[in-house]
Amino acid sequence: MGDFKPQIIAFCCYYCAYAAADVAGSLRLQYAPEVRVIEIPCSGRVDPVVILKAFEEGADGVYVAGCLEGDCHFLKGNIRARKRVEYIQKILSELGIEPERLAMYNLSGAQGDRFAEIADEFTARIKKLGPSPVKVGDSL
Amino acid sequence: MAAVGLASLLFAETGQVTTGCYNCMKCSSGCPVSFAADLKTHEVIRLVNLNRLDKLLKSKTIWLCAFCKTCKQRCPNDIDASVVMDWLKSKALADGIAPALPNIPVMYQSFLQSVEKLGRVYEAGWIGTYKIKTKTFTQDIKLGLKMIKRRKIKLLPGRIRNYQEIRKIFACARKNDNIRKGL
Amino acid sequence: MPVLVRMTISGRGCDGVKYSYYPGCSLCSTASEYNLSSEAICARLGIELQEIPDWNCCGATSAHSASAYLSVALPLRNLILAESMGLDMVVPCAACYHWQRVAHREVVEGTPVGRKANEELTEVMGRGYKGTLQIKHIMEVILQQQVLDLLPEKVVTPLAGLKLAAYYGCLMLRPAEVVAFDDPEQPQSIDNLAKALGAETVRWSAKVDCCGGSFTLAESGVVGKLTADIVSAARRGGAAAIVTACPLCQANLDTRQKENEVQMPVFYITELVGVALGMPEARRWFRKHIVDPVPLLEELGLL
Amino acid sequence: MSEHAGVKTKAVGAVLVVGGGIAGMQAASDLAESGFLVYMITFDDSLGGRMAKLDKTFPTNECSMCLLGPKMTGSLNQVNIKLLTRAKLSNLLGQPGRFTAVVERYPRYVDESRCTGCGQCAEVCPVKVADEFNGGLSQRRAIYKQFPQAVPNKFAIDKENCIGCMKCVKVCTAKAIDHRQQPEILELSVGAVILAPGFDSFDASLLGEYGMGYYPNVVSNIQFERMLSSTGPTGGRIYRPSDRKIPRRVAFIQCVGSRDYRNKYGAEYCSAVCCMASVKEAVIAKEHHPEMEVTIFYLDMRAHGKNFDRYVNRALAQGIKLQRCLISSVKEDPATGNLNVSYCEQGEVYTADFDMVVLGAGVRPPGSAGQLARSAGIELNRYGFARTGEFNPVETTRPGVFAAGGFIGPRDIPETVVNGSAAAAAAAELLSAARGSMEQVVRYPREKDLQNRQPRVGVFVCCCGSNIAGVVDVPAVVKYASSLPAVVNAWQFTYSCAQESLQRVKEIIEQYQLNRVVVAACSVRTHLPLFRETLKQAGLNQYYLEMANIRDQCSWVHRDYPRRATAKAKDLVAMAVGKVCRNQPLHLEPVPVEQKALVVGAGIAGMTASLSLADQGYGVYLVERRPYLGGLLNRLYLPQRGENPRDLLRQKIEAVINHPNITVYKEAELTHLSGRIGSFHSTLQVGEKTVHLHHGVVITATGNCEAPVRGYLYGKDNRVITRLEMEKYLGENKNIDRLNTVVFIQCVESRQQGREYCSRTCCVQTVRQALALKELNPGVNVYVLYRDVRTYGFMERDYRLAREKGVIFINYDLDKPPVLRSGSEAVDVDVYDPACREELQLAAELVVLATAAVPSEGVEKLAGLLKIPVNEDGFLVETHAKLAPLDVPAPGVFICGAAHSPQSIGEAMAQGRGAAARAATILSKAHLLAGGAVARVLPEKCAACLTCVRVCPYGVPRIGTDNVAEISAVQCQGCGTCAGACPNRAITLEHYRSEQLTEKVRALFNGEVASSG
Ligand SMILES: Cc1cc2nc3c(=O)[nH]c(=O)nc-3n(C[C@H](O)[C@H](O)[C@H](O)COP(=O)(O)OP(=O)(O)OC[C@H]3O[C@@H](n4cnc5c(N)ncnc54)[C@H](O)[C@@H]3O)c2cc1C
Ligand SMILES: Cc1cc2nc3c(=O)[nH]c(=O)nc-3n(C[C@H](O)[C@H](O)[C@H](O)COP(=O)(O)OP(=O)(O)OC[C@H]3O[C@@H](n4cnc5c(N)ncnc54)[C@H](O)[C@@H]3O)c2cc1C
Ligand code: SF4
Ligand code: SF4
Ligand code: SF4
Ligand code: SF4
Ligand code: SF4
Ligand code: SF4
Ligand code: SF4
Ligand code: SF4
Repeated sequence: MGDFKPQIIAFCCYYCAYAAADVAGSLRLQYAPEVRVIEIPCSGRVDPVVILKAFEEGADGVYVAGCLEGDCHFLKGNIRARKRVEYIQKILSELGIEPERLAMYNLSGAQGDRFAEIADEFTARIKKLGPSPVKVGDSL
Repeated sequence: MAAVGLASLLFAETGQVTTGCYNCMKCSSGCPVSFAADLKTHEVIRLVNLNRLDKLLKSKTIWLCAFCKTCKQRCPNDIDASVVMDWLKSKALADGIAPALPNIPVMYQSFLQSVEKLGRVYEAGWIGTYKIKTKTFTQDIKLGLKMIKRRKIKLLPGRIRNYQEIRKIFACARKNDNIRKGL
Repeated sequence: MPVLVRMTISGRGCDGVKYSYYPGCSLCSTASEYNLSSEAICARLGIELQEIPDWNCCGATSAHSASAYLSVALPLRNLILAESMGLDMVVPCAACYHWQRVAHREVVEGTPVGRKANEELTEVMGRGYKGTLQIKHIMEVILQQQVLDLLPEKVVTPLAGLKLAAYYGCLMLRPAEVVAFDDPEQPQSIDNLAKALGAETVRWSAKVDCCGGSFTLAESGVVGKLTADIVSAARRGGAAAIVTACPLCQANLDTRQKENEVQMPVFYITELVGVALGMPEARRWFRKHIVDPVPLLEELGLL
Repeated sequence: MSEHAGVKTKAVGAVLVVGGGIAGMQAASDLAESGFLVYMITFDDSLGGRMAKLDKTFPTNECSMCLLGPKMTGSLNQVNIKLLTRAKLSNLLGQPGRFTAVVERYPRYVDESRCTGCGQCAEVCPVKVADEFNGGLSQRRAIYKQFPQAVPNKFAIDKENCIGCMKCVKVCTAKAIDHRQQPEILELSVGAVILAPGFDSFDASLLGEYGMGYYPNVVSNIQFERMLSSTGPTGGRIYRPSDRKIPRRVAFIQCVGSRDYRNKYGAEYCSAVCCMASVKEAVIAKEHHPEMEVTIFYLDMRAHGKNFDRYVNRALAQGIKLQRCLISSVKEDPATGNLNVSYCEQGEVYTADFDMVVLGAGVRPPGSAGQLARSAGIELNRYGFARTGEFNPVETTRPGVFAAGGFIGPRDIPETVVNGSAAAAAAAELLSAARGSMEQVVRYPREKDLQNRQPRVGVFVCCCGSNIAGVVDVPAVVKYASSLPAVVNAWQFTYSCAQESLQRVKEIIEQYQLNRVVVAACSVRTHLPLFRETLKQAGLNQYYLEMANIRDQCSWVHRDYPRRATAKAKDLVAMAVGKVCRNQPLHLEPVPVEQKALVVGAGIAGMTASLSLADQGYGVYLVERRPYLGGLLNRLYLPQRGENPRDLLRQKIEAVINHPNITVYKEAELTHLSGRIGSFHSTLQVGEKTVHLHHGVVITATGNCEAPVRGYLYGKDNRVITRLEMEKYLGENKNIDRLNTVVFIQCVESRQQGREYCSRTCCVQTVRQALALKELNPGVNVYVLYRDVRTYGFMERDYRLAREKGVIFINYDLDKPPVLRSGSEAVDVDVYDPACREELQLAAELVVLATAAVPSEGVEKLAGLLKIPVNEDGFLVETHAKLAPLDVPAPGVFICGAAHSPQSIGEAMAQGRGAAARAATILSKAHLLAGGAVARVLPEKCAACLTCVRVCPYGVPRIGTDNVAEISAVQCQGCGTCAGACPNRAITLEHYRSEQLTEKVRALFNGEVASSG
């Protein structure tokens, strides 16, 4: 599994996680290069279809990153997002995909360090889990 | 309870605006002798503002104050508690209230007697007077001897030339300050 | 510390710097070494001190407790005497310095007590105080630039290796509006002078703590605790000795150390100036100490 | 406004704003959005001011930078705000309405139009100096950026420390550095000036007793904030400067340099923010390290703001210890670096050991205040802040020059924002005739209609000098990009954002007939507006643009893996291309605005808001349910800081009644409201009559009233009265000379279970009443029984005066409240005095209760009508506790005055005027532009399940007449929550439609080649 390079998608809220990723950049914090960020206006925007689509296409892991709870630029989007993520996790486990492949994180727009930490943390998690069962199924 | 009496008297005689106090307790927490004081410094100020002369004059604190001015230096309301304590000491002596720590006024008095007599302090003399008055002969005997051996305490008194002037100054003080018994 | 060149005894001095000198009672008794060292170093540095003739006790630690009037009137007499000498006043004792300055201020600001005292002294002495004097602590005099400039050539024994806790006490710095020649909370003057002599000073927090002042007799317990705290703070700061500029502080710290602990010498800053200037009479001053500083100085090769 | 009459005709429609902090930005954006040109000058290299240094903000613990970031970029990108950094006002000539402002601008030595913010220069600069932004806890170079998120994102040189080695010049391939830049003097023609230079922090090292600057482990609150901040000197880690260990016991010492009458360093006033700042810092520190023991040494916990007491109570529940005692000195144990603090409690003195001490350093007027006051020709008050009136908080002594924010006096962010808006309103009132005259409107070529064309994508890949190209193989990315489907070609640029590159992009679009563009460069956060602008200039819809962030989120963070960074860059480009092909042109549709306002509540806040809007030229309907105007102001008598509330009441009522633009409805209630921002229809019940009104905005100013009192013998013994009754009694001055003893009891019904907030005005009112008593009858004994004396800001002086006059303040605990008994001669009040450890018995002929302020009756009903959330105390809830205190989630609706939270008359007036400025950003436009990236309902899919209605944080969706959800494009904020939640996928969020997002995902996996390459 040594050269397994997971494909990870991060749905990042423009106001916090995306901003934090920029801060990590200007501080030159180095982190795992596997993550691909998709910018969304608010973590509350994520919907089950988009996330499930990502797994279907072959993502090994997906996470949603929104503002700290209570900090949402749009008041409560991140709380809704968390609920939605929890719901999709249930669907995933019913589909036989480890629910840990999907996660919700909260961070503030200034936390460049946390952004890098999350990227590393989640990448490590997915590396441990190995390629997505969807993908493995594909190659069979 | 007339709250203004004592505080205004103190203001008139010492210039201290004790009523400015907002009970922050800085004075008490910084006071070097607070560990031995019965009333803490801020309590003294409060009791002044509450017009409680009775309790104040009986306290140890007014005698214990080392006049170090730590409280004054740091009081955000610029109150000099040491001056208040001095005033209360004099008041206690003037009113004939038995000092809660009797040795301290005796020490002050012995010292001043020496000054009044000689114009300067004569250590052996005033310490002797103090010890006789307070019956503390044995205390610090060893130290006293060391001091004498090192010629730190002279055994014979000396007097300044114009000692009369000093006597007059003391006389004026008795006349000016309403606290005659204190001297 | 610049490299010091040993100079002949008759070096350049601060010619023309002249003061009236008020030793005060302590310096004539318990703190005689302070007096001796002050006079000696000033002479060496070319600072001329003329003792105020017939000076009297300033009332120091006691007068104020009995009478606010007295605490002003007693020092005022000295001010009048000094003013007629036409020389600014130098005072080594912190308490005397404090009270002389208080009296000066009361008169200059025309407070009721100040006015009254000046009026009555005018009657008693035939002249009053005009308020023209500057009253300086001896530290201030030594820390003048022209004196400091002299030090490099005058210092023959830099106090290398001597770790000192500079102790200021209360009355030299408080209240700030009366006696301010240094920061009242984090003073540096003794430190600076000690450093200029080649010594090292430690960082510690008891610099301006009270030693109990005149209570040594009446409340020796209180003084014992306060001095013990100060000495132990100095020790924790890494100091080998304490240096002060106040006879009360020196006396309390020198005499009230706990018997069961290693004793810490307590210097007057002027004594250390004397050592650094290579004055042989320093040994005589040290004989007057309760805690003998000579072993420490000898160990460091300073004596 | 009478003194300004006559200048209006010649007024200049531009305003100078001095200061780039939150106050300045708020004032500037309110003005720029309502038709004025704004010049904003600031000393600093970046916008942001003090807030940029804060980690989180009380009482919501929101990340300060997250709030600030969008605000800063917004200000920078607003075409009608001209920002000049490193600039100061040096003279102000002329008259209100027509000033000439002389501005000195100091060089940055870096050309802002060329600098890309790459930071290579700083890497090579050999000079290291203490970084003042981080309170000296870290170092920066001579060429530097103040903080990572600085706006503009440009470097600058600190010439004082620069040694002229020119290394930076050599390394800067953008050729941005010019060491020969010279200061310039500009003359700006403006109609009004707003001064918002903020405040400085007190330098706590001046108070040697606390040891800052002497003992390494004593730090200031600002240094501690920087430590907490994840972009600060320690990366958000708290450690002791001496040994970098995590402190286990931390002490905060309050009132350092504030509330201090003693010497040249002290300031008499209360700094108003440091209590809460320390509680906040303690809470966050404890969040970082739950095992940390935190003690705050304070005297009065000044938690007088909205939700502050709750915040403090939560902190207490988390184990933060509040110890009432100010600290005399801090002692260090030099051996361990630990710090000793002695404090007094109940007559005992204790000493506690701490690992670290944080000083709650107070605030000082800005260092530049003197110079600024001289240049602007205004007076400062006794403390060195701008002199403004109690009832005219933003007006300086010079007409046409206004002040905002910290410069008026210590205050927190929401109050600062309110003042910023109020100052904007004041300027707009003065210049209303010139509104729009200087506004810059950008014109674009006609947009090409490309709706049904095949996508023709052009990809521009940026090297950003070597910032991207140094890590990512840019030519490979270009090659890969041009191979992607629908891509016509890809180009490489050294600096895409350089003016000449943008020009080239426009040419290429034309030449290759591109209809979609991808820029692979840096962040959308900083550069999207710039490239969108380019598209618009090229006649393309701005939504035909996508960016791929291959710098901040790729080359900068994967330096060590150039191959994988290149692969990632390719992926990001492919994703952007995928999405851009699915992008649709979105248009902002103009919807008309009815340029009138409805103001509900005619207290001082409502009247002030009405007058401001009316003076700005808009029609106002002012609705008051009582038969008289003025609200609670009718019941206040005593002068406040020298100004008389009776006069104020009279003047304002007269002005309102006589203003041609204001229609007053008394004894009227709002019964129905429909419509949307810009066009509301409302129905009033006025007596028997029903009135229908049409207006563009609503301002709610329903105010407060005195809470009913239970207990303390109120109603049983007529010698016990409330504070409003006392006002009247003092105002009428009957029999006051006969009183011997008066006792005031504070916090009656406030700050306790069920009403966990501070009523804010009572402490000050009590102090004023006590002073008035002493004035009328110097012999009277006055006791004030309090829990905390909350005379925040400059009102501290009144507290001191009251004490000086002999008023005795006795602290009581909630557990041990005073006990009252009716006696024949007097009411006996028993209270324990902790300041002398005695039970005192006071015989009072009069007991005055400091009653609580509660919202006006029936506010919930009105709030329901207006869709304004209400908190558990009945106060209206704003959109953002910090940055939008006067807005509510429902677009077009604003709040102000005591309906928002308890506040003084002056504060209510500032809010009223501020709400007017907010409203004017809408009323000033004939049309609002609606649409863009907002939600849209596909009616055929909608099942009217109400999910969207429930989840929308702004209450936008409603079920329309044909039984499907309707989302008004004007109101929608574009968060997408509804789109994510709709079970039938009947809602799409434009520009982030599901197929657009999934296309991104798909493009990623189609590009598998790239990932593995
Ligand atoms: C330790 C601390 C913690 C705080 N925490 C909080 C909190 O958690 N929540 C909260 O609500 N509030 C908090 N505050 C208060 C908050 O910082 C202020 O309310 C707010 O920053 C004031 O904004 P301002 O725009 O008025 O001033 P500032 O933010 O100070 O901005 C002023 C700007 O003007 C510029 N400037 C100054 N002089 C000139 C001049 N002459 N010409 C041109 N430009 C000039 C400055 O460079 C600066 O950019 C805190 C304050 C402190 C001290
Ligand atoms: C007991 C008490 C004492 C105070 N003392 C002081 C003081 O000494 N100094 C000071 O500066 N501040 C004081 N204040 C605060 C002061 O009341 C406010 O600052 C100020 O009055 C707020 O003005 P406002 O316009 O927001 O509200 P209000 O003055 O309360 O006015 C609100 C108006 O709205 C009307 N209204 C309410 N609901 C509706 C509705 N649904 N439809 C139509 N109209 C409606 C009310 O009738 C009222 O006229 C005190 C407050 C209280 C409660
Ligand atoms: S320090 Fe001053 S204000 Fe504080 S309690 Fe003491 S006397 Fe009162
Ligand atoms: S002057 Fe007296 S009361 Fe004040 S700190 Fe010193 S000993 Fe305490
Ligand atoms: S573009 Fe030049 S001036 Fe700007 S940050 Fe980069 S190297 Fe520095
Ligand atoms: S010229 Fe100045 S700013 Fe540039 S690298 Fe050298 S020292 Fe730094
Ligand atoms: S009481 Fe005022 S000055 Fe003191 S810490 Fe609190 S807010 Fe700051
Ligand atoms: S557009 Fe290009 S050159 Fe400009 S900052 Fe962004 S990446 Fe750098
Ligand atoms: S009396 Fe009023 S202002 Fe003072 S603390 Fe209590 S509720 Fe707050
Ligand atoms: S996008 Fe957000 S604001 Fe707009 S209607 Fe949906 S939930 Fe409400």
